[in-house]
Amino acid sequence: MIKKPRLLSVLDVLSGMMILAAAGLVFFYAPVEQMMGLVQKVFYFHVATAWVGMLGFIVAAVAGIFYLAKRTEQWDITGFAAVEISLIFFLTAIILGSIWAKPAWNTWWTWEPRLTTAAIVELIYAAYLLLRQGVDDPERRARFSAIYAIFGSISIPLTFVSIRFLRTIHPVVIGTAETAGKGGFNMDSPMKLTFFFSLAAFTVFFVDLLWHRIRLGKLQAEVEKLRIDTYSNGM
Amino acid sequence: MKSYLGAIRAIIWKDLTAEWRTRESLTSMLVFALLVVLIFNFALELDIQAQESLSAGVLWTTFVFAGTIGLNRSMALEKDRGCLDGLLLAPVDRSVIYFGKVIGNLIFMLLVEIIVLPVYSFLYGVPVFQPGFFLVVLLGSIGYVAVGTLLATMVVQVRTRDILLPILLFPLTLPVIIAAVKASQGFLQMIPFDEFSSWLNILIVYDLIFTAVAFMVFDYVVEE
Amino acid sequence: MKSYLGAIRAIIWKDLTAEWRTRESLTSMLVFALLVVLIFNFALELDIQAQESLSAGVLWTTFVFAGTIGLNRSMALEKDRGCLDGLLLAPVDRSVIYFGKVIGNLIFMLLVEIIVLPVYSFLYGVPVFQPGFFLVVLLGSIGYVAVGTLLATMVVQVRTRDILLPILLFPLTLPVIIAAVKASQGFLQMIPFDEFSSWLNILIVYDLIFTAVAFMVFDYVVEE
Amino acid sequence: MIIVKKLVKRFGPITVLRDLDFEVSPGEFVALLGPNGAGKTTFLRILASLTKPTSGLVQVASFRLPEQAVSVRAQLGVVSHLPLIYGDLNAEENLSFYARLYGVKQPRIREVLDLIGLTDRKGDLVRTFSRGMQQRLAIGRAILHSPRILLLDEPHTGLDQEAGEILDEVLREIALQGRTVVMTSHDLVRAAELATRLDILSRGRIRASASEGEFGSTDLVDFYRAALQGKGEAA
Amino acid sequence: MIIVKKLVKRFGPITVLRDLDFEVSPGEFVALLGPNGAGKTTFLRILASLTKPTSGLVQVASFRLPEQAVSVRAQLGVVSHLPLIYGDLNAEENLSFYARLYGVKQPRIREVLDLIGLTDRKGDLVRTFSRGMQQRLAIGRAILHSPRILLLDEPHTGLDQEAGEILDEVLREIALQGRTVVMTSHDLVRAAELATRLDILSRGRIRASASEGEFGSTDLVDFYRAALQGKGEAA
Ligand code: HEM
Ligand SMILES: Nc1ncnc2c1ncn2[C@@H]1O[C@H](COP(=O)(O)OP(=O)(O)OP(=O)(O)O)[C@@H](O)[C@H]1O
Ligand SMILES: Nc1ncnc2c1ncn2[C@@H]1O[C@H](COP(=O)(O)OP(=O)(O)OP(=O)(O)O)[C@@H](O)[C@H]1O
Ligand SMILES: [Mg+2]
Ligand SMILES: [Mg+2]
Repeated sequence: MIKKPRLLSVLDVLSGMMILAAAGLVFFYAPVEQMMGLVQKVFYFHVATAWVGMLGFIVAAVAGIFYLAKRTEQWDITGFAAVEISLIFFLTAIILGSIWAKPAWNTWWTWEPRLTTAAIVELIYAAYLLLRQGVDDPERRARFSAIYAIFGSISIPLTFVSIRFLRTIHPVVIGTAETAGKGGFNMDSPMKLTFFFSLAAFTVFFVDLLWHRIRLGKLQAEVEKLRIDTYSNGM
Repeated sequence: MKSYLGAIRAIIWKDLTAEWRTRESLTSMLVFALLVVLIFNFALELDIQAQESLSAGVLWTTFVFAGTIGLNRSMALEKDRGCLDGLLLAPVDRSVIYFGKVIGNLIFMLLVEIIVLPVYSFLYGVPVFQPGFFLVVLLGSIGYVAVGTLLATMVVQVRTRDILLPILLFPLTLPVIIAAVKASQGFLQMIPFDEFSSWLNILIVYDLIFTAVAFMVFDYVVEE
Repeated sequence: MKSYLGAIRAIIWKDLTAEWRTRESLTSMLVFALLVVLIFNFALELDIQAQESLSAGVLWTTFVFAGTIGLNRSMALEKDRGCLDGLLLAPVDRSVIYFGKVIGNLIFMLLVEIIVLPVYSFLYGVPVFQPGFFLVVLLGSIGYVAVGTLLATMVVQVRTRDILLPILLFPLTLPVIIAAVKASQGFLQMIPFDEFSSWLNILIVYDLIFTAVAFMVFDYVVEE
Repeated sequence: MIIVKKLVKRFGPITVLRDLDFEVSPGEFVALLGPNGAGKTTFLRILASLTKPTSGLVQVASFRLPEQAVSVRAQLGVVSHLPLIYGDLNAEENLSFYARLYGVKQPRIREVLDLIGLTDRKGDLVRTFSRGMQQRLAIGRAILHSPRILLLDEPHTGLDQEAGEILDEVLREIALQGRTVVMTSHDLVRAAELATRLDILSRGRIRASASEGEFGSTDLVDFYRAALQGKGEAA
Repeated sequence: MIIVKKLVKRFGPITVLRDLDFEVSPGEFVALLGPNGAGKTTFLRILASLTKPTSGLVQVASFRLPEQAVSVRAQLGVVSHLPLIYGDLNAEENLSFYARLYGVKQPRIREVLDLIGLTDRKGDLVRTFSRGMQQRLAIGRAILHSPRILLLDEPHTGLDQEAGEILDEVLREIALQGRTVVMTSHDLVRAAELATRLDILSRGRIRASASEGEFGSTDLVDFYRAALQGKGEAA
């Protein structure tokens, strides 16, 4: 058994507290936005979950590179864990976005590049899971998914590129500042603070989850090894 | 170097000879391409006006589906009687196998495009005969085949190989496809070059990145 | 009679158990279906207005492609270790094998449709929740699977099995698909029933004819 | 039990079987020998009702083929080049599926699993089995419904010492029970040990036939050679 | 020629080879025996550089695997369970394709075709060949470039009397030329006839090893049985 590290316990508590604090900031500190009203509060979580999603996919790609270089099971577990978690976060981002879209654009979903590319990124990593499922040999599975994760991360920048090159109603904040795009809004400083704090909170939360998931992966590997021994002694 | 190119040539020669025997891949790709055009037509009841702006999209969807068929078949042949092992046992660099297969697959895909384009142009009166457009077709196909060959090699070693290729390949190559569609649209609709030249750049950049990365990781795909 | 139904049940049980092990067919069909929806979107830049009239076409194209994937995989499994021969050697009528496979395939296809429809309705705001429309989906799927199972059985015995199925199946089932598209359009666009009821009739007639003919010729497909 | 008269089978321009005559009485154990490409597999597939003859009379268990194929099939057990089992089911499920098709009771499955020595691995998916383990299961599948006639195409392929002996044992027992066996093989010695008759197929016909007693293990190779060169041509 | 130390190979939870030690001197002819699922095929694939070992040292022709695989491959001829030839090319084209990959001259192709007895059918597509004919071609493919080391996985499978003798002849000649051979087989008698050493693989290791002279054909089965039961356990 791997003992639970002290730092992880600390991280558990920290991430829990930060998420709570972020929620507190969102609902009690940040002002209600004038044009959109209460729904705008979704914004903080929408962006934070989307960010964490992206982060995980990039972690997976990096883990992929390390796996191919080092060939240690640990990197495969890391990559898989990152994708699994991010897939859920990213889906959450899409769902939150579409909850927001209903009042903002008067529709749950519209086919515009950012949303479509977001859906496709989700599909890329759903395909990643399918690929893993199709391979029995763990070594080969690790290799293939590492490669696929690397390619997936090459495709992601398009989601950022797309909103810059294509006409879109999905707003661009990062990089082009302030009120780019229709329906964007100015952030005053309590909003900014809340925004960046929730980004930080979700990032810590992500690291915490990832750590747990990696530990779980390792335990599973351990259990498998125990099974090997009982199994082959039985033969 | 000479034997390096010789080995690549041997692989291409082998693929072309086998195809010449049966002409299965080419005819299937062609028939399927025409079918996709027809299905679009039926499902969407395209008329000439609508065509104008949709042509690029329809054409690339057609190429992409036909391409998957070709890629799938090409790698299935390698796996059939264990031939991929045969290739891997040969004392040549893995990149020989990769480039040999990429070039073979590209030839098939281009052949299909060369036939589909005039037909489409004839049916819908779209002005396809422009060097710029041909360049886009070539660049798009290269990017698609570069990744496609890699993934097909991977998929063929997987239990679910019958179905996995399009699922893995389509979303991954979307950057190339979107860029190709946009650039094609530019040429087909006679939009001023400046307005869509950035798409052409994206296309070239993605081609380079995809080919380079695919080439670098191919080793990892074929080792066991 | 009891053993007749028992044998059909055994075949369905076997397909479901194997699928339950891996869930490969279902997930692949699903992911592919969603991909097709997305690709349409990109290629055609559909907006909500355009959707209105195209929904039926897009939906059926999606089902048809996803269906092909399912059919292909289902028969590939039968051929894998020669299992089809195993079935053919069993002392049961050929129709048992045919109906067993048809029902299994139909279950998979309907499951996929059950998931895709709400998603699609969510994405495009199309009013899919109508009993009449569900009936059309069921009827269309039956016709498609009835012919598809027959052809998949045929294709799997042919060397080019990786690619042949869609090429044979799409044109052949076009009557069913067109009728299904038209009838679906009627329901989705709230057109008065009288105006498109003839399409529903055509659909039913084709279902009957296709199933009957497929049933009758299945024997010839599996003999060597 | 099996009567074949003037059987012809063509694949396009190639005539594989030409005017082949062949007869097996109940309880006989015929080993079908012959060079590569002689048509042994093709012939067995015709007897198994899997391939249609081009012309000629084929009668198995007093039913005519291809007309009364269903009645024939209930009497047949077949082992072919491929194992005829599902990779995504485990060993037990495979047998239990075929049991349902043949109307066989469940206890028989356990019996067969014991016989082929796969009881330990009955819960493992067949696709993880080695070649020989799959071959064992294939044999189990063929004898599941205790068929009156067994058709075996090189059944010893891939079997190890132990499994080969088990198969020999099973075959001897089956022969003792008065069942009929036709088996192809390239192993003259083994064939001679098991069979009550050796038939040699070459150039489309049975070129020689020797009953138990007529063949001593010493002149087997000579007998086989002579048959191929047409000296033993009796038909 | 071949040195293997502490080789381990796992497929997920199953350990197929554990701490296997194995050594072959130049000119030796080793027959690798063992029950179904022992890992013979896996072991040969590792020697052929087709499968990566989980851990351990593997050295073939004084090159280390998997690092120096390309140099190893030029020295290797491999016959596997599958024929490794293209169904849509004819026999001659298949050989001529591999000849180009191995840098072999054309006249050698005719020589090999003669040797395997397929000169008559050299223009026919391989997919119309019977199992045994494909196996013959597979052997031709493996010896095309006169490799210094031959790895054969049950090479007699499906071969008829004549082809089996041809193969035996080829193997004897190759052994005479001082080349090294490792062959798996389930046919004890044939293995003993051909090989200079019998190794028995079971439960992940070489359990017994006997050199020419040590094994007389009488106690072969005993020797094999004893090894399996761990009595011959030397390693
Ligand atoms: C790649 C994934 C995504 C990222 C990185 C992302 C990021 C963002 C950011 C940074 C904003 C704030 C912009 C601003 O207020 O100026 C925003 C707003 C918004 N997003 Fe997203 N988003 C993503 C996907 C989605 C999806 C899939 C949906 C819908 C289904 C969506 C719906 C919205 C809506 C409705 C707004 C508010 C628009 C407005 O203010 O009018 N987003 N998103
Ligand atoms: N589907 C087919 N199409 C064309 N020719 C075929 C086909 N099947 C078999 N043949 C040819 O028929 C002949 C007999 O093949 P078959 O497989 O019956 O031989 P076999 O006696 O079983 O040989 P082996 O001992 O090698 O298994 C061969 O020459 C083969 O090329
Ligand atoms: N890709 C794989 N995934 C999982 N298990 C595998 C894989 N390949 C082989 N095995 C397992 O490894 C073991 C050894 O298999 P291998 O094919 O090497 O046996 P073998 O000695 O060649 O047997 P046979 O004599 O039957 O050919 C078997 O238990 C098999 O189930
Ligand atoms: Mg045969
Ligand atoms: Mg083996």
